[in-house]
Amino acid sequence: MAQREGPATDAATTPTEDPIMLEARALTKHFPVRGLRGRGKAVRAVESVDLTLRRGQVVALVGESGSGKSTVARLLAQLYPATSGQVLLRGEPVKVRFGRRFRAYCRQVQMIFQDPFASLNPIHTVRYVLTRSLRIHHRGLSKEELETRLAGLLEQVHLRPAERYIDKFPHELSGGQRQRIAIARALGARPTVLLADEPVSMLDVSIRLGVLNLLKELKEELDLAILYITHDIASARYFADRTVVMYAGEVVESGDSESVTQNPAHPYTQLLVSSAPDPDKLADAAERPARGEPPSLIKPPSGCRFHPRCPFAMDRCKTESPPSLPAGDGRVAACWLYAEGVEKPAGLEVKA
Amino acid sequence: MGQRVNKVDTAVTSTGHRAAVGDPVLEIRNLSVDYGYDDSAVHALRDVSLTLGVGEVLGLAGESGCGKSTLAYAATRLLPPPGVITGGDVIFHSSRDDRRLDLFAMSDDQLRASRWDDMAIVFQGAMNSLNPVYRVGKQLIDVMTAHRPDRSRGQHRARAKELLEMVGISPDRINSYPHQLSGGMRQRVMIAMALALEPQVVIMDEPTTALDVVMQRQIVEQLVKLRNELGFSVIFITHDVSLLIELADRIAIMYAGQIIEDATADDLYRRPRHPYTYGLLNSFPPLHGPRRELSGIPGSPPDLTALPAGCPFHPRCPHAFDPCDGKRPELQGTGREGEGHRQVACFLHDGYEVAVPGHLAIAPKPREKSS
Amino acid sequence: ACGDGKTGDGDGGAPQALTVGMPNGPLTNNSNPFTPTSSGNSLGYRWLVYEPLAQVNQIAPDQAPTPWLATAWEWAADYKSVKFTIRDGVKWSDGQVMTAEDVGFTFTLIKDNDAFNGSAIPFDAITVEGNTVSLTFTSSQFVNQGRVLETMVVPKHIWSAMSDPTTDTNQNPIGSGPYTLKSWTAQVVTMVPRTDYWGGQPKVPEVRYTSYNDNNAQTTALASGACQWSYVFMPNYQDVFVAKDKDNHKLWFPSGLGIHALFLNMEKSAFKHAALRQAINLVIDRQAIHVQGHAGLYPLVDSPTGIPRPAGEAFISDKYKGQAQAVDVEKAKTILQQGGFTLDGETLKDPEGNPVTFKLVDPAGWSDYLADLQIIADSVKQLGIDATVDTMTVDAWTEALAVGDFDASLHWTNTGNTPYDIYDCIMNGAHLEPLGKKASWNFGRYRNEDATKALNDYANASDDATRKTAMDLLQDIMVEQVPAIPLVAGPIGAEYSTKFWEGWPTAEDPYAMPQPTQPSASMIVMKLTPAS
Amino acid sequence: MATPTTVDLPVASGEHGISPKKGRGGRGAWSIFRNRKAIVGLSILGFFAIIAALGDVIAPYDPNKVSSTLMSGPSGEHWLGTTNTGQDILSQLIVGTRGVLIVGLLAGAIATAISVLIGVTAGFIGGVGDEFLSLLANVFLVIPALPLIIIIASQLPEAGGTTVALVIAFTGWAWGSRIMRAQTLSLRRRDFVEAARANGESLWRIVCFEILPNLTAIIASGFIGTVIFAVLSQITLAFIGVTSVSTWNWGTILFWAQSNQALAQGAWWWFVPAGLCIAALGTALTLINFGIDEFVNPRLRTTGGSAKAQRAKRIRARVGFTPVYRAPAEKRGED
Amino acid sequence: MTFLLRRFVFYVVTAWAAITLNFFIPRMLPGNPVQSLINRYQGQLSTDATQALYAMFGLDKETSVWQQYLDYWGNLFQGDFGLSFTYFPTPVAEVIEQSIPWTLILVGVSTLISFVLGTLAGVYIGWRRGRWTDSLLPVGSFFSAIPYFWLGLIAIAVFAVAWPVFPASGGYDGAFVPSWDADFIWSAVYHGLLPAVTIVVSSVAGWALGMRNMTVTVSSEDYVTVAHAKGLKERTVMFGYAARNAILPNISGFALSLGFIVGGTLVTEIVFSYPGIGYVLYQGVSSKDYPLMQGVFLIITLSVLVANMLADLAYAALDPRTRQEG
Ligand SMILES: Nc1ncnc2c1ncn2[C@@H]1O[C@H](COP(=O)(O)OP(=O)(O)OP(=O)(O)O)[C@@H](O)[C@H]1O
Ligand SMILES: Nc1ncnc2c1ncn2[C@@H]1O[C@H](COP(=O)(O)OP(=O)(O)OP(=O)(O)O)[C@@H](O)[C@H]1O
Ligand SMILES: [Mg+2]
Ligand SMILES: [Mg+2]
Ligand code: NI
Repeated sequence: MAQREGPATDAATTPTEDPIMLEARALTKHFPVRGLRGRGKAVRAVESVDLTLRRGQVVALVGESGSGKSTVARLLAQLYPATSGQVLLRGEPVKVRFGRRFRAYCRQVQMIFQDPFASLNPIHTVRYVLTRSLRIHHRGLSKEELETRLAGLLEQVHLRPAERYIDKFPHELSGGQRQRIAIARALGARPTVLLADEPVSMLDVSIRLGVLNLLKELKEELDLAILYITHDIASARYFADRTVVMYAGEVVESGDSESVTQNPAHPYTQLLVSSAPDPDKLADAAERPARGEPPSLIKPPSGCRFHPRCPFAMDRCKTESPPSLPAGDGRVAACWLYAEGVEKPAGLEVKA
Repeated sequence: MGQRVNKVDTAVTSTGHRAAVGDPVLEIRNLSVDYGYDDSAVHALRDVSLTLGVGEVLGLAGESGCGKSTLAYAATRLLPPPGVITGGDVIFHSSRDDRRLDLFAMSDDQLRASRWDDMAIVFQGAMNSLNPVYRVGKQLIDVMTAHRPDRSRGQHRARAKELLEMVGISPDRINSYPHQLSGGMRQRVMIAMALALEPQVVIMDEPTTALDVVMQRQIVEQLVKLRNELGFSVIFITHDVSLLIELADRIAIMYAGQIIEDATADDLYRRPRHPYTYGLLNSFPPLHGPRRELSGIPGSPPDLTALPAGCPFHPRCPHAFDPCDGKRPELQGTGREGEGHRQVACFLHDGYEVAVPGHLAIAPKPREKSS
Repeated sequence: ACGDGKTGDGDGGAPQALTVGMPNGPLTNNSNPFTPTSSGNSLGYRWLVYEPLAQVNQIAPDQAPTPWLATAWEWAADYKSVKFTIRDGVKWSDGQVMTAEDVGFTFTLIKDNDAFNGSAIPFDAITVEGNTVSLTFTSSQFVNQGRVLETMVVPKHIWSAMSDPTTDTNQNPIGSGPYTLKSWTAQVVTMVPRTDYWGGQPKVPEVRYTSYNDNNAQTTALASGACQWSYVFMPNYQDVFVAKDKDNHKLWFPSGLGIHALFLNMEKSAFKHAALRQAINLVIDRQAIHVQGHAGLYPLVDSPTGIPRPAGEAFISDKYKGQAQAVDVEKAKTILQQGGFTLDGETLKDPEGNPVTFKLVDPAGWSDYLADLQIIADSVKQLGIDATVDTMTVDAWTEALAVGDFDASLHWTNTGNTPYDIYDCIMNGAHLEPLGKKASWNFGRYRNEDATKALNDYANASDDATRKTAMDLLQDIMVEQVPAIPLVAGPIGAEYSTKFWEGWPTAEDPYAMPQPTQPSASMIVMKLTPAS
Repeated sequence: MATPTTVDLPVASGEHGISPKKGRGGRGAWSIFRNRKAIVGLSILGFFAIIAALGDVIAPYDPNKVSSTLMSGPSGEHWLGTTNTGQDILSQLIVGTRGVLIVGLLAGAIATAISVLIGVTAGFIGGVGDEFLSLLANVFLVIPALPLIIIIASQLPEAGGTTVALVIAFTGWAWGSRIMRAQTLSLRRRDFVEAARANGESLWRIVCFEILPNLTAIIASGFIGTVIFAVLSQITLAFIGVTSVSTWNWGTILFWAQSNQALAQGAWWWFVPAGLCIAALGTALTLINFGIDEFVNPRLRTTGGSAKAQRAKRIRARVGFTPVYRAPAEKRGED
Repeated sequence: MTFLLRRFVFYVVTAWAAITLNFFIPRMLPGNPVQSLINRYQGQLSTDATQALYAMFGLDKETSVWQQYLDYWGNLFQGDFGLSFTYFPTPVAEVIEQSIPWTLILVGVSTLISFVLGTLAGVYIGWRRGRWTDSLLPVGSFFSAIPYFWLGLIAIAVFAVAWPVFPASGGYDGAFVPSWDADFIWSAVYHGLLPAVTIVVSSVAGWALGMRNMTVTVSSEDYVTVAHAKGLKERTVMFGYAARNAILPNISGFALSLGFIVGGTLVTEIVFSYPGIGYVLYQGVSSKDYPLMQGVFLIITLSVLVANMLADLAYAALDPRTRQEG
């Protein structure tokens, strides 16, 4: 069942009822294709996505490359105008692109990028980066205030002592340190929502954990709502409260992280989970069900976008796009298998 | 070039016996590599020894910058300037025709002839490994014409199609240009190309890091299948230890230009001996099983230009003790029964009188350890 | 196109082709003799095809013109009409006979096409009678008589068939001259002799005209002997040309009756004081200008009257005969003092008390002129005058001179059969325009009624005495008032080689203008004989 | 891809994979001064700059002053000989330096300004505006600049230094603008630009503080390139005599030499020194550009001082066949 | 075919821009062809001829600029560039027709030679990077910094004056009439040799430098290493992999810098008095011959455009990525 249908469903799954900070409703993004041959065509990167971020909660957005995760994040950050659908900040629809209102929006919603090597301008020192963030969002800071706030930010991201890092250039820092600077920059605005677009995928395995733990800590400390985008489903399980799975621009499954990862409902999620490397898995793992490649987003398959790869595809899947259907455990899956009266094939039992 | 020709005899020799599974096919001995030619050179590899057995999948893991790629390139002498091999040997034992090649003593022509035929390599940036201006078919065929000039073009072409089919690409893609293929397909083309001459060793440097898990899974499965069919040996490089554990027979962990642990996949996963290995394994959240607390590894990876004295890992090591900051531990057998060729470079296992933490514990090694 | 022997030494005693060159760049195939831009005109080969009614020797204007296609002519006393008697037995190169009809036609052609009437002769009636042609003019043509005589004659049967003679390229020129066009290419035009020329059989078996791209190339060709006749400015001709073959490489640069003079703007600055003009005239080192500025090629003008010698010798009044100007700084200073000028330290001040400074301008790139100006600026320093040399683009300069927006500038005068043209360009009140309006001559805005009247008298007089009086007066004005400062004469010169052909005009035997692009070209070629 | 673009150069060093050398504090633009080619280039340029600044003072004669020593070769009195009017050629050369440098730098500066403006705008705004501006730049590139300059300059009433500089700048900005556009385009897609925007930076600040500083090297290289072009054009114009030949520059000297047939007279001293000066200045500027290129594209760096080390160790570095160098026994195993 | 279509639009716009620019330049600038003709004769042409010349050149008529623009286009489509003043009444088209083969051959051949030579040298130097060949770089930059015309002057001084083995000027020997016979062709080649060598010498280094840098850059691409790893012959790797990819930017660079190159070579013609289009332009410029200037400029631009188009086609043929898109 879609979240759109009201907080009532959510209430059933998350009894703690944290207030909704940021919400996407039927968010859609089509990128027009340039050039003469592609006239009138569009990349349907995001199609009618619903998403809710609550205070103090981490929502993981997983999906394979090109499934539209980053596009969702950018839409939420208002970096792209949406083709249709709404973004609501604390229940208020917002649509800003430039100027003061945009700034006011980014004060609330900040974004962290995948690649800390690329998201920091090589010519600016840590001080410049953080000072800008503070100055943009908190005008009229005195020099002393600024200094203490700078030091505070670095403390917050565990770069201690602050003086050691404040005057460094990005290239003088390790990947983990850079990503911390990027986080500190985001925190400089004192946001309530943090959109983290694959914040650790470019980092070394041994330092990933540090950054994730930092984010976790910050979430608890500052009561942030975090959207955690990743293609590593294991880290979604580790870090996120809820997990939303995307495929080819659409949300195919959502629910609390533990059950989504341990007991995937949608065939795509199953594929994803079973593909993830897992040392504990039995060596003779069963032949994986699905193969093939992600579809073209310019001419997506009709019906369920997953049907060409789905081992359980039915005729209906080819024509009708499935709505979000409850799949037990307070989860929803966009799959006709969960429609009433459909017999579940073997291998698709949702474990209790 | 002229002087090198004299060395032909020493470079290629016959070992005189047929290889069996488990025999070494590639031996890397005390390999050292520098970047730079003068005193400010970066010592990217120091005395690395590694043996690849016939039919074995050897995993090589470690943090970014620890020298995995350098090892792969150096072992094939493809390291770009300013890389220079400053010591060691790489010996290739052909299990098919009893040749023993000393890769560092071969002339250019010998090397060219041996390349790809004996040992093929799939690079880290396999996305960029295809020449953008030639059709993939041509690129598959040109390696065959270079090494099998006796066969006809038609045969090569048929073989190229066969290869593509083998890696799961429709043979009519033979006329595609690289940019017309998706990343996963290009990767598979590279794998197909690596197998074109049925080499005995395939080195794969992070062949799947740029792909997402579904694609990675497909490629890895394909690789395992092909290995089972064709029986080549693989050195598989990645920093994804969990993938290696699933895939590899044996895993070597590198840290700061050295191998610090070398064990079978299972041993390594269940009973890591080196604190770094342990930390590495503890950096991956498990997808299944109980949600355990992850410790990770504190600190950040070392800078090869300014390595700490002693064990390079000691500044980050929770168990560092006396000799760690003064002496460099050597990679040696753990000496424990039933651990076969298992090796580790850590003073915790070097007979010092220290309390070895439980998770790394093993019986102390006898002082007079041989091998 | 030079020096690889193909044009040079021939085999045995066979007569050599004569190679003529001009530094005029590539040309197009156009032998229309009336168009100044045609190759025929630019290289001068039109004069081997078309001939004038009479040969006028501009370097010796007092000589009587040599009858050519006209055997005789008769000017009315007022020079408002003339009657030509046309030579018999002249045939066009296509075999047709030349008649007075053709001559009449030619004059009518010129009269009817402004584009052909380069000398703006005011033709009135043109009548042909038997073998005579009579012309009448709307004004006296005394000063233009040479130009009328020099009119070349074209065949009526060809030219009357042309749809537009002004744009016809006349690629197969038919004329009465000794040669015909054999072949035309962008680099070489080859002329071969006729067998039925009225003046006899030409001895030069072939004349080749080559267009060199610039002075450098032309000079090189002359020096190497690849080219044997040309008119080109060359610095240091001794070294670059004569020295290459001392015996044969010759040049002769006689003056015509046209000069290069420094025009002084009397409407601006202190030049309105005659004393200043005289003083400057006295300090200018003409020898230096002749040698350094013009490489010794442009003849020195040392007569105070500004009339070049020997060409104008006959016109110089008795008062100034034999006089030559020399630098005389002391005299100049005296004149200035008398004129009310004062020397304030190093600076000369005019009677009004302003320091005397002026700018000498000429177009950028006219190296000889600019060198002259440098020398002048240097010379006037001796008087305490600060003069600077400035350059402009040609357009700006032309405009500046026409509207009088300059201090002093070197410019040429027209060249004529009498010194009239020189004086006319310098001081005729008829050309006078106020500052800001375009004047065609008299750029210095020299105002002198007497001068204007004298010029008028000279042009329109019906007797020699009146003309002599007027000419003397003009010379007086020139010497006393110095309306412009004459510097060098415009040469009508040539470089030539006597290696294969002899009989060139020389200072000793000045029978014709040596320049290959002058009407006398056919006369010279006819006189050439193989070198002994 | 609108048109085949030039190589996308990495913007700055110190990125992933290129380990920053220890002990080099900061990655400031000054590190270009460690490049040997750049140093040589800058020294020559500096030499000419000093001459340009002091021209009038150090010239032994007034370059316009005629003397009676006509057309004489180098001597103690006139080091580089005299012209046919006895002017001192050395003085002309010295005084002319200023004209060359000023026009070159002025044209370079104006053209660079235009190219930055157009290139960065095009690269940044994208879309139709980009198409239009790129088209404009390409049109200007294809239209042969020198003939156009010759035509314009020859027809202007006052073709003095500034005018010439303006004309050259007006026709010479396109190349730089193309490169600038390609760079901006690749920069604009960089995460740090997006990150700055997501952080709330205003548009102009992003352009001026995030993008432009990263273009410094490219701008500098474009500037130098235009200066070379401007110097050569200006000298060519002067040489063929379409610009004012009374203001001294090296082209003017050559013009006078040519129009007085210095060649035919064997007066090599009249045209050789000026040509050598042009070539030297051009070389200097090219070398500086090499330095910048190598600074921008680390792959181009010759291994520098290590060339010596290579030779000492007889190492022949090349792609595809890594050299094996075994140190003499006593040095081995010291690590 | 988006790439080619885009290029096509580009060509059309450039052609239009060049043609229009061409129309306006003389109209925006002051000057008077009659006066410059008079000036050329410095006194030997009587000032009275001025009126005659105005009448002859047809400069005494007036029409609106728009009408002139339309006429201009109309004439252009008939290949009519008007009548030259310098060579009055020869049509400009004829003047150009006469000179353009010389330029095409001299400039075209020598530019091509220098491009090919430079590219080969660049590949070689880049391939052997780090060796003594690298020391050719500063020498190369010195040569590329020498202005064409100056090198031409020196060449003339040395090889035509001091040691006269080559002719100093002209396109062929004056003794011949242009025709396709061996003597004439030999003479033309002989005359073209020195200017051609000048062009090659002063431009070859530029190509070499560009190609060297590209080769160095491309040599460190993965696919080149792969080619080595595949055990292909060194020549195959060098040409098929490194040079083949390195040449792509050089070709588009070649196309785009043609405008610059042509400019430089035209001056060579002036120095060598070569009967090509550059010299004609110079003549037109110095005598304010607008129709001629316009015609020559237009022809140069259009030839550059055509050359560009060829280079683009070559590029498209060499780079499969441009062929298929979207
Ligand atoms: N600016 C854009 N213009 C056109 N298409 C775009 C643009 N940005 C993204 N797309 C397309 O939209 C789709 C979704 O892209 P997106 O970056 O959101 O995927 P993703 O899930 O973040 O992938 P990854 O895991 O690789 O980061 C892709 O097919 C991509 O090609
Ligand atoms: N050209 C070079 N000059 C100097 N140092 C270099 C050079 N190339 C690599 N290095 C250094 O050598 C070390 C080993 O690099 P290598 O590429 O082998 O690491 P890796 O283990 O493959 O890392 P990754 O996981 O990122 O691929 C790194 O620290 C790197 O900084
Ligand atoms: Mg993404
Ligand atoms: Mg690597
Ligand atoms: Ni990495």
